[in-house]
Amino acid sequence: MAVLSFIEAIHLAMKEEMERDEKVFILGEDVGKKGGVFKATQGLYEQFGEWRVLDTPLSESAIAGVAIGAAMVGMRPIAEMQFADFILPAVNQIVSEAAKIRYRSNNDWNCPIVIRAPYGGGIHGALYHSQSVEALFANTPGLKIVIPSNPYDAKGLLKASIRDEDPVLFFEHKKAYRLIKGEVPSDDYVIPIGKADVKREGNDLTVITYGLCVHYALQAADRLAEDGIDVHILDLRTVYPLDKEAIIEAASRTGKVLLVTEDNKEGSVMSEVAAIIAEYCLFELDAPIMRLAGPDVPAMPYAPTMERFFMISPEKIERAIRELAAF
Amino acid sequence: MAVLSFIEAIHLAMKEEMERDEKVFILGEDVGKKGGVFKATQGLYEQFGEWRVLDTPLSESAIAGVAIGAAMVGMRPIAEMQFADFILPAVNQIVSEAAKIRYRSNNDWNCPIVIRAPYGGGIHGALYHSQSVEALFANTPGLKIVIPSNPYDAKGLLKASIRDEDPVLFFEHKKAYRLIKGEVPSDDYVIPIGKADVKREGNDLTVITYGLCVHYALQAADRLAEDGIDVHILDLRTVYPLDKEAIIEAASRTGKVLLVTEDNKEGSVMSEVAAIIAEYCLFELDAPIMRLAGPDVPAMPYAPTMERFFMISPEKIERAIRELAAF
Amino acid sequence: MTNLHHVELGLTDQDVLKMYETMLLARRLDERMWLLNRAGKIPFVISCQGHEAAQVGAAFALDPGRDYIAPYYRDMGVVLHFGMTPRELMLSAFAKAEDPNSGGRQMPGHFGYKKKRILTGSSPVATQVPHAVGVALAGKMQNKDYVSFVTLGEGSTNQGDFHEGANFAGVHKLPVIIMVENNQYAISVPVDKQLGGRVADRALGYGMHGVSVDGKNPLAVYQVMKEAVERARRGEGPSLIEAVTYRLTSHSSDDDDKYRSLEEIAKEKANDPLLLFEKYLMDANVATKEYLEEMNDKIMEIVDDATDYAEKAPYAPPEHALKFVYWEGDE
Amino acid sequence: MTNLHHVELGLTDQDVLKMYETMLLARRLDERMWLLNRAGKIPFVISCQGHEAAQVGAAFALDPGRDYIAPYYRDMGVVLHFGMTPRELMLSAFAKAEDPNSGGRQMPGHFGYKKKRILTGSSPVATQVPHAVGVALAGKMQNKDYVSFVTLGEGSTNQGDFHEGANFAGVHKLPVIIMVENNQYAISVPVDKQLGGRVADRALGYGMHGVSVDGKNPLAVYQVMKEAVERARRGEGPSLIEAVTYRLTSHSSDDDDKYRSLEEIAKEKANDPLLLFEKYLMDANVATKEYLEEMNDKIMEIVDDATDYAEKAPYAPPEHALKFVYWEGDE
Ligand SMILES: Cc1ncc(C[n+]2csc(CCOP(=O)(O)OP(=O)(O)O)c2C)c(N)n1
Ligand SMILES: Cc1ncc(C[n+]2csc(CCOP(=O)(O)OP(=O)(O)O)c2C)c(N)n1
Ligand SMILES: [Mg+2]
Ligand SMILES: [Mg+2]
Repeated sequence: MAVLSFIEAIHLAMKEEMERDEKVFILGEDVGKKGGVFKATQGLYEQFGEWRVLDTPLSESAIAGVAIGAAMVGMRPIAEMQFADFILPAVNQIVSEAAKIRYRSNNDWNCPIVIRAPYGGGIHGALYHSQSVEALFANTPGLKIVIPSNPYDAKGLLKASIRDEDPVLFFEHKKAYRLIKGEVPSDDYVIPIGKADVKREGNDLTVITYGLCVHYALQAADRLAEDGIDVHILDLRTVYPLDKEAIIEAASRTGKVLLVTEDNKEGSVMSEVAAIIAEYCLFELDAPIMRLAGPDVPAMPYAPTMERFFMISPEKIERAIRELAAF
Repeated sequence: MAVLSFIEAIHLAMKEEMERDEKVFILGEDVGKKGGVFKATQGLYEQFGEWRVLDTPLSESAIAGVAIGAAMVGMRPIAEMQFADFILPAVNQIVSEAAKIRYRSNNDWNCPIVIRAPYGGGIHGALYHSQSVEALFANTPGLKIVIPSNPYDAKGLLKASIRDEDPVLFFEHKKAYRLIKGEVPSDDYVIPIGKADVKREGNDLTVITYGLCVHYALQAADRLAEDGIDVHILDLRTVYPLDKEAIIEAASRTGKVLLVTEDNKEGSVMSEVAAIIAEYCLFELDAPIMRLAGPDVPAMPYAPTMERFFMISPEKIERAIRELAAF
Repeated sequence: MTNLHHVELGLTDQDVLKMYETMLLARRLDERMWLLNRAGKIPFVISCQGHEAAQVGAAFALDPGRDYIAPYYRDMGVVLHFGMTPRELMLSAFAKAEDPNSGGRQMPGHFGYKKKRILTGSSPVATQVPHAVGVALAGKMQNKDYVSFVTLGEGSTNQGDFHEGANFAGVHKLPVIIMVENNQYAISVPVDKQLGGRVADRALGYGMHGVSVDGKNPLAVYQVMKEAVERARRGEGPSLIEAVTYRLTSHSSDDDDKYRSLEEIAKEKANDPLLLFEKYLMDANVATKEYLEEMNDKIMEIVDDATDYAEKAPYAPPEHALKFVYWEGDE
Repeated sequence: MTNLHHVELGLTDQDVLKMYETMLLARRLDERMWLLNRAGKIPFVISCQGHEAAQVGAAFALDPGRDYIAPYYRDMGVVLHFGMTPRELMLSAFAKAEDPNSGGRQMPGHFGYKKKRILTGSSPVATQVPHAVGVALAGKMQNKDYVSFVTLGEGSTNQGDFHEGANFAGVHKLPVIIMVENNQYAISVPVDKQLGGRVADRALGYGMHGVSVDGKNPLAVYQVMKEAVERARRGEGPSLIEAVTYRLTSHSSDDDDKYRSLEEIAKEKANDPLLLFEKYLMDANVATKEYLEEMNDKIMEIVDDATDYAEKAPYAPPEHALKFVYWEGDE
């Protein structure tokens, strides 16, 4: 089994799906000749030609809207937003259109699109190349939001997203692209959307998180294991709609829950996770539900001092776990 | 003291503010000659002239963006979005621009705009004239989101919003416009943004809600009082950023909490309210935190059967309270 | 009317009678909906009155068995030509379960019917423009020879989505035809407060063919549409057609229409496209007054039948609100 | 260069020397930033190289004490003319606390300086167009006679915000000048895959004045800008100026630039606007080679000073990240 980086896994999933099904095509800014600003689509233009790896005008709303139109008549578009921050001009197409097409037509039409976008910070991207935007969409029935944490999941979840009959937002942490490597089988596996995954079994305390923070939480857990603190880690993988059962099970297992997101704290995906726990397994808890998140400021600043202040790190997670464990 | 309808209170607040400060102006679709599709601005075009009550082209992103530009150089624009559903083309201007202008310029520039929009259902508005969109914005530091529940609050909060130094989204339940009447002083009072308000004191159970649902909760509480169930009602009034202290106090007071919103349940403002309670006063609770909300479907259908199925009503609140009280 | 003659356009007498019939059917259905609204039987109407010539003239140049359409809320004339039946339209007006557009979930005017190649539409204006472009892109990628037709109001051409969609089509020379039904108002705002320039002039900036046409004359609209369809099928790219007309009713049943003078409306009613076309048909000896009256009588029966049928049809049950958020398996 | 002469445009020898000086200063600062980036001292550069003539030519037609500007990320030439100092630009490149644009919060190129009438900018392209229109609207409402100037790249004119902002300005005849710096690429995508039509042709659809100009010649840009400014001040409404040039560096320090041929770049480097203008100044006997070399030496000292100053300046403390989300009281 090959060891691939996160972005190589993304690339492989697209390549395999395009080989499998000629209805699958990619569109976005600089995805063609340049192969994407992060090189996720490198080589695909050469392999599949310019119509299947289409460089679009600089218009996110059109990228989403054109993808929606093509999907309605049977194509399987994968739209790339260059940075998650730049999905915002396309919100109306995504929320008013893609998410509501099946429902509003009473199941007559559907809209199988995937919108991929690199999110997250810690790469000196400043305010507009560092944001987590999932919460903005995580109140939109009709959408699914997938955020993988490692190369294996990335490949399997992206394939599942491309084959899904409904619109999927697929966010990839840009710091994970080259940082995180892992074994990725070359066979055609898919990982079901909507299912969270236990990334580490433990009995003292539960961490629920997603994306790059899973990687950080695993690092923190390894260190804490040396001190006899046994951490259970649940990777949400799909942040909307949430996997309630898995959340309830993970929270109940240890009775102490730390929720971690790189997003701003108030109104994040973790608010819903906390609400689920408080609704379904409140009496299993031995401590208040703790959230570790970005501060409630607009976005991550550029200067390294302030960027570090904002970012989640293994150290911050470790500190929070120690505090909660001591409760 | 005059008894005014909700929309008359909104109208009065704008009129008084425009008389007080000539930097205040209104812009939006059909706000001028027509006086707005709900007549909120009726008569203002005649009183203040076409430049201060400006009919704009059908372009929400420009309405927001032009308002932002004018606000940066000292004006006090009130932008009307014809329906909250149609704020979505302006999300990029609101989230990327308005909300971040002070922060990104390190306090050099600021953006004192108000964006008003009628939200909510129960008026045969179908999918796109019924939505609650507050949750989409309620993860955006730099923004404030105000949703008043009665005419008195509407006037005082709208005046505070217009005088605020930062961008405020101001959502008005369109079913409340003519349904809800109340005494509104003719003097120049403001109600501080960011403060929740106890609308009914009670000792058995706490309902936390906002907007039209406050009205419904009060109706339910009156009926329940006859059966000896004494309900405490907290009106959030500002749904972002939330008034943590007031939430903690209201939840702790009775130990049983029902959160009510007309929005879809998953990822709503009530998720954050639940998370705050679970974080700060978990051990004061005697029952799981219950949420009553719209179902997780894209939006309210047009047919009366399905619309009623979606909408919150005093009866649904009453039933939920009885269930929680019996816990 | 101009001095266009249908035979010169390659249309038979039967063709223009069919055009007229569809226009009249649209008008009568629309009028009935207003009555039903005023009687408190349906909550909402948004009207095609004044637009029928543009709609039917344009639709006639398309092939309903092959082409896709992304109509906007006034396009009753377009969807009738594409095969939506009066009963189906009335089911939608009454929000009944059997409505093929949305099963009663959407307001009337929010068309959609997969079998008939009518894309599903929403309320936020202009979002359908990129969709139609996407349909055209899919056709081009798969070497299909269909045309994608999309309409919107002139006010709605000020939305970003119009611009982004039109430019995308222009860059890739896609077989899309955008028809703007310019009825002089966007609710209360007259066109000179909506657009800095003229609608048809926007085509240039997208590298597409642009033309303004008399939208009250179905033959004139048919002519420019036919040319646009031919260009599209030949791979010569998109077109922008501005069909100039006037809205004969208020914006919708919720609008008091106080922003226009009664004189202006009265003057425009004298140029009602239906009256003009009726006169044309008689002048051209295609039909007599009696023939058209008979046609009207038959249409009224159809309208009555559709109304009765829809009024008696059931609503979807309340819990149906929970269905079809996501895929629930193949049927 | 065309046969334009600065004296005929009402410019003195001092004026054109000042123009050249600002262009050269922008170039040298930009080059230094690349060196600092390659040396690992600053994380990011986005460049003005190739745009200096358009930027400085345009800015020269404005009044920095009166007019507002909403520049985009390449506009170092514009902001230098509006009074931003080399030290300030370097503070921004190093993300230091004293940076007046953002206190080190934003990437370089995200300009903003209230005292100097430079609106604060963001990364999502074209959002500044409606802002500039709003500034112009505020001026018109208050009977002020300033002009609002906004720039963006040609790819960015495909955003909805360009369209919506331009149309708003056209409808209300606002004193806005939109200059598009058309450098032939939006990152890797060449202009023929970006725009269906030509940039300047978009003006017509907004009812505004549109013109395409040689963006490598500051005098040509100055000329059309001056006319646009005069129209704006006379209340004759907005203008769209397309300044045609070429991007001499890669898109940014993160771009490998493999999508353009080396021949193409080499050819364009021969038409570097700085070289062309240098030649013009010498041909017109405004300056000798020695004079310009001396000027360059002085500029290099300024660049050195700015680099040293900024490198030594402190970062904002970590907790400063929490400040200024909302109003915190008057200072
Ligand atoms: C994005 C959006 N904003 C506002 C509205 C409300 N609205 C519905 S129709 C309309 C006017 C449309 O005018 P025009 O495009 O000229 O079409 P017409 O109704 O005149 O045919 C408006 C403002 C909407 N549907 N969508
Ligand atoms: C809304 C948005 N989408 C994508 C980007 C990423 N991006 C930054 S610059 C750029 C290309 C801009 O091209 P152009 O407008 O021609 O300006 P140039 O850089 O060539 O001067 C892109 C795609 C962005 N900043 N904003
Ligand atoms: Mg119109
Ligand atoms: Mg460019």
